[in-house]
Amino acid sequence: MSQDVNSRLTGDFYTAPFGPRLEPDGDTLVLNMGPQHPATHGVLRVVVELDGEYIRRAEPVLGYIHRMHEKMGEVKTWVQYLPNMGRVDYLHALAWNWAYVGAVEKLMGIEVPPRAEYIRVITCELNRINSHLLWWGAYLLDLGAFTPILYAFADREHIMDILQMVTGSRLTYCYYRFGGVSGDVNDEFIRRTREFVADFKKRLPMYRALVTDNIILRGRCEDIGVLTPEMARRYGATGPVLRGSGVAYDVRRAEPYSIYDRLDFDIPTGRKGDVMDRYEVRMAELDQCLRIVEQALDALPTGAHIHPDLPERFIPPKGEVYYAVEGARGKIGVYLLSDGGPKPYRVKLRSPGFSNLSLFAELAQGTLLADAVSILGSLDLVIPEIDR
Amino acid sequence: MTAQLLELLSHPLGQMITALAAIMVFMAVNGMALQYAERKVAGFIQRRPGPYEVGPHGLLQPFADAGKLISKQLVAPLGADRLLFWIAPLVSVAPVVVCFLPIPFSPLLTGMNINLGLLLILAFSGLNTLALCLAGWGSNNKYSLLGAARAVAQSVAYEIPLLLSVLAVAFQVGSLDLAAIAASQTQGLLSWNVLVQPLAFIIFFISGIAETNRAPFDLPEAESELTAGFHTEYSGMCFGIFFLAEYSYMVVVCAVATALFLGGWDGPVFPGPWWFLAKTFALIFAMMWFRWTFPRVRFDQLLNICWKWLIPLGLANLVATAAIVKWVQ
Amino acid sequence: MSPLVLFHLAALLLLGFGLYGLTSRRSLVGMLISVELMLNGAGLALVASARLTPASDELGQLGTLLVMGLAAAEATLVLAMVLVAAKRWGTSDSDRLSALKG
Amino acid sequence: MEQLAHAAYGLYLVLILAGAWAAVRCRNLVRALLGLIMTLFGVAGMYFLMAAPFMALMQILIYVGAVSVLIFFAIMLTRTPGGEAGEEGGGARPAVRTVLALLSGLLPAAILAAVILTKAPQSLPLKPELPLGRLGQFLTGPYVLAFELISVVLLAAMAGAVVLGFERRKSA
Amino acid sequence: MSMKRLFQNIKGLWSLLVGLKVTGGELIKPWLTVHYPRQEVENLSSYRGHIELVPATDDPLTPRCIMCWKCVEICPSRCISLRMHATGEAGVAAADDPGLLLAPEVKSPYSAHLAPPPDKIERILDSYRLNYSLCSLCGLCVQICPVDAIRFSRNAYLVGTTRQSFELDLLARLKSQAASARGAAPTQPQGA
Repeated sequence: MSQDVNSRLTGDFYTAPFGPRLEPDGDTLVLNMGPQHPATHGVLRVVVELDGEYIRRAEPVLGYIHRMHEKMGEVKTWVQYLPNMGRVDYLHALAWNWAYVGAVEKLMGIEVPPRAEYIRVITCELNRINSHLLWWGAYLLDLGAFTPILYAFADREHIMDILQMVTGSRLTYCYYRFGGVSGDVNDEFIRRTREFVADFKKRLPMYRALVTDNIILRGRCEDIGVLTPEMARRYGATGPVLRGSGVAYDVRRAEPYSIYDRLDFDIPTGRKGDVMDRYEVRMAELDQCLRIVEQALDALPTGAHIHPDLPERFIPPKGEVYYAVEGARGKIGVYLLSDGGPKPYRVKLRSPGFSNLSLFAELAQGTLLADAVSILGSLDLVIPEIDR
Repeated sequence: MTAQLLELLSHPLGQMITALAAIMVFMAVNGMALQYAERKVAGFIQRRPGPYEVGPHGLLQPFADAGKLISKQLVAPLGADRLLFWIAPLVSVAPVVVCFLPIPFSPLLTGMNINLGLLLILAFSGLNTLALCLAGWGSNNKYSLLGAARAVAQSVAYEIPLLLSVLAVAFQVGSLDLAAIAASQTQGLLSWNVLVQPLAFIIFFISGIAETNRAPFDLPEAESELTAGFHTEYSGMCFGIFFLAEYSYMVVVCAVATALFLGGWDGPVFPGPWWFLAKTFALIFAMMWFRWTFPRVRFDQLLNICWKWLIPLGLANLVATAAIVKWVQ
Repeated sequence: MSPLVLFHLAALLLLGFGLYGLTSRRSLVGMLISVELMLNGAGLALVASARLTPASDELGQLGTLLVMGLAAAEATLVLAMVLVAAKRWGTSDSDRLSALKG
Repeated sequence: MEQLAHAAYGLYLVLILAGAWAAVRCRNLVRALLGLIMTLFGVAGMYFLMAAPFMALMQILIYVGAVSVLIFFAIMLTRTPGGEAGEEGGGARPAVRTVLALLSGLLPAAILAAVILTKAPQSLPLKPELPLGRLGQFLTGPYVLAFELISVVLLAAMAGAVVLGFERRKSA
Repeated sequence: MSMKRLFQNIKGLWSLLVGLKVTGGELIKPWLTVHYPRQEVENLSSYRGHIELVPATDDPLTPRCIMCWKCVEICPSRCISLRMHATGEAGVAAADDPGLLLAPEVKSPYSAHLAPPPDKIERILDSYRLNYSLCSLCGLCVQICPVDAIRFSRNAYLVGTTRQSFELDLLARLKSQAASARGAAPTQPQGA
């Protein structure tokens, strides 16, 4: 059987790294997890070499939903590229919106009205809660708990309703515009957001009782996939994955953009860097998101939601720009190169998931298959964002 | 004519054949009912209605599913060992029928009066492991093979605490006859073994969940790791048979727990069989409740629970029971 | 034929098949299977003799029980040995394991 | 009733024969194991026929539930890299080998069969079913030493298997 | 040490019971889901479906569109297509020069470089089609429209079995909407 597999795999570019060591010594089993597999949330393929249930090597294989977002940026005008941003990471679409819009604003020197900044913060943080909730549910689904994801969806529904009121969509938002946001928020939005914040604060203890304190979950998370800060740095991990290892790096604090320097929030960090720490960091971030939303709602100024006199056509001057924001998965960076034409000359998107996934090969080595699933889940991967 | 028929039926062999036929009907009905119940429980726990569209409150959904499963094409994967592949579902479902035989629904309503009923159930339920092995091996699929390996390790390990807890009760009553054990607990609630042997009950129930591969011990079919484990490659009614066998084993485990620990048919007002069924299904409901609440344990944790907790506790319980029984004598 | 003879003949059949398998099989696991066949034959003969002759019933059944226990122990050990052999020499073929090497 | 018993005997004999045939002849070891299991069931049936249900159930519990699963594990874990999984290695069996094997199986069986057929003792009518308690008393009474020995052997076998298994992991 | 472990394990078992209590509590609460054929969701007022044309204030049958082509130009997925013709003498004269047909009132990239037409040309919208299967619902067309002639529909229950069923003729939709509005409430002027 193993030889058969071997001959079938030799033609495959991606198994080449397994190369000579793929030679079976009777004990190992090369297993394809994905591209269609319940644990990979999308079309990620992981080639694993198993010794019994232990993983000798794991190799993530990308590219199954590569949609050439970067190349698309070069054939669309600056404005037309906006809707692409909601599709790169469909779970935290507004952060990507923000990263691109912010980059163009920086390049063209467009000033954003304060009201728009606050609206952006509120909606972006709500979207972050949304993303973390989905991660929470999906991660528990990976661990075999079926029910939490539906509780998470019940809460997500409220956020989606709120965001739908201002953006009109429920998942792939295209809400931010150069110089502001596309629509103003009304009192109804503010009222419902406040309501949600109050409700969600009451829901969080239930989450803790049902899942976080559960001994089975703790057994599946504690001391698994320990990521040292040194290793996280080496791979360029960001976001909760990095913070779980105890490095308090958050773009919102390290390179404050928008009005984040005026807001008071903590950056939760872990200590050991295991799966449980990454889990706890995300759960703690839910609290912080609520804090930020509350503060921003209190301080929401009046005024225009978009810069009043914007040019008819957006043609930035020659030059290059890099703008980074903190997404739910980590640092989202957009690099733009303008040649002064109607379209970007080059678009480079730095997705946090890509760096976080690259950790997996090293983290999964020597773990049990079940732990690898847990580790993969704890990295909070959104495959379209990795492939772009 | 009727007299002859009655005579034929009262003959042990005739009784057994009648019982087997009745059991098969019961299993089929039961499989459908439990599948519906499981979805409804899952739905209600997750605050949704569950099946709702086919028939009033989705009551006909099991029939729709059965129709779908029956009408689907049976596919054997390329390179599979056809014989083993097709025989595995049969091996998994056939022993369950036998397992139902000695279950005493009431003092009289039992398929076969055998004084080794408990042993019979234990012996034949062990065959399920074999079926999983054959399915995993015959499928020519790595997930199936891993699932089968897990299934074997799991059921072999959990058979020990199961036996230990059962033995404790058998020691106490001094019989391996399920009817006799149930009959010994008919003096009201206080005589139920769940109060006399609470530890044995807990061990039995946990091991029973593990033996039937139910969550949180559903590792052989852990879908996030092994897609569907040993039945990854099965389609149509072959999958349906595995499914049926799984639910039937659930009923067997819960029925045995009822007879051993919950006083069997003991209960006021209603006739015994209803009480027996009610207790059995209450236990099944608990199993479903567990499934929709807990995450799955990891494989080494599963074995740790068995070897570090259940077996020592079961042994201690058994020794204590033996000592007390001896002392009382 | 008396029932005793019938049962004994069945036991002999098992013995014959077992011996045949033991000599014709090349893999260790196949040989183990054949040994189990023979053990079963022995058990069958024991119980038949105990049940159908004046011999002690208890003794015959106990003997068979002990054989079963031994069979389980033997299977465990053989499994471990086969594993070690397969690991060390990459085969469980008895012909290729015949050489004496340390 | 007598005929029914004979029919049952015939059925079990067929099971044993077919199973044993598969067990020694099938090249695929898993199928051979399946044959063994058939045989085990046939033997269990014969125990039932002899009114020894305890033996029959123990046969199923120990042999089918434990030993055959162990053998299955052995097959699964000794897949040789070259050959097809679970198959006996090597080419066609040499005819000489088959003949020799046949001889080695047939000869003792035939001699013993002759002995049985000619010198069989009188078959008594079936004794009443042995109560389980008697077995237990025997096991803890006169044969306690054998009982303890078996447990020691089992323990030793388990320990040995574990030691061997550990060595395997170290070398891996 | 071992006592502490034991205590931890007991606490762990307790956590399982707490989990059961949570799900058990949810079990007896009413459903949260909305049963589609019998119930419908209530938040459709903020739903933004495909775009539709806004009628002129005085005539519900004519669109407000001035045919400036801005929406066509900005659409990232090019899902809007527009056809028009001009009437009147000047219009016929201008038929050869498509630039003249564009609305002069607003500066469009197509008309920016052109001199305003000598005479007011009456432009008539022949068709306004949306290929909804390409649309990414970004809302750029609605935002850029200088006369607010496009808006989002609330058409959440759009389904179709063919590709053609998503190639929407918005002009026809406007007319049918006007007709149904007149049929339903003749006195009511065509509203939202």
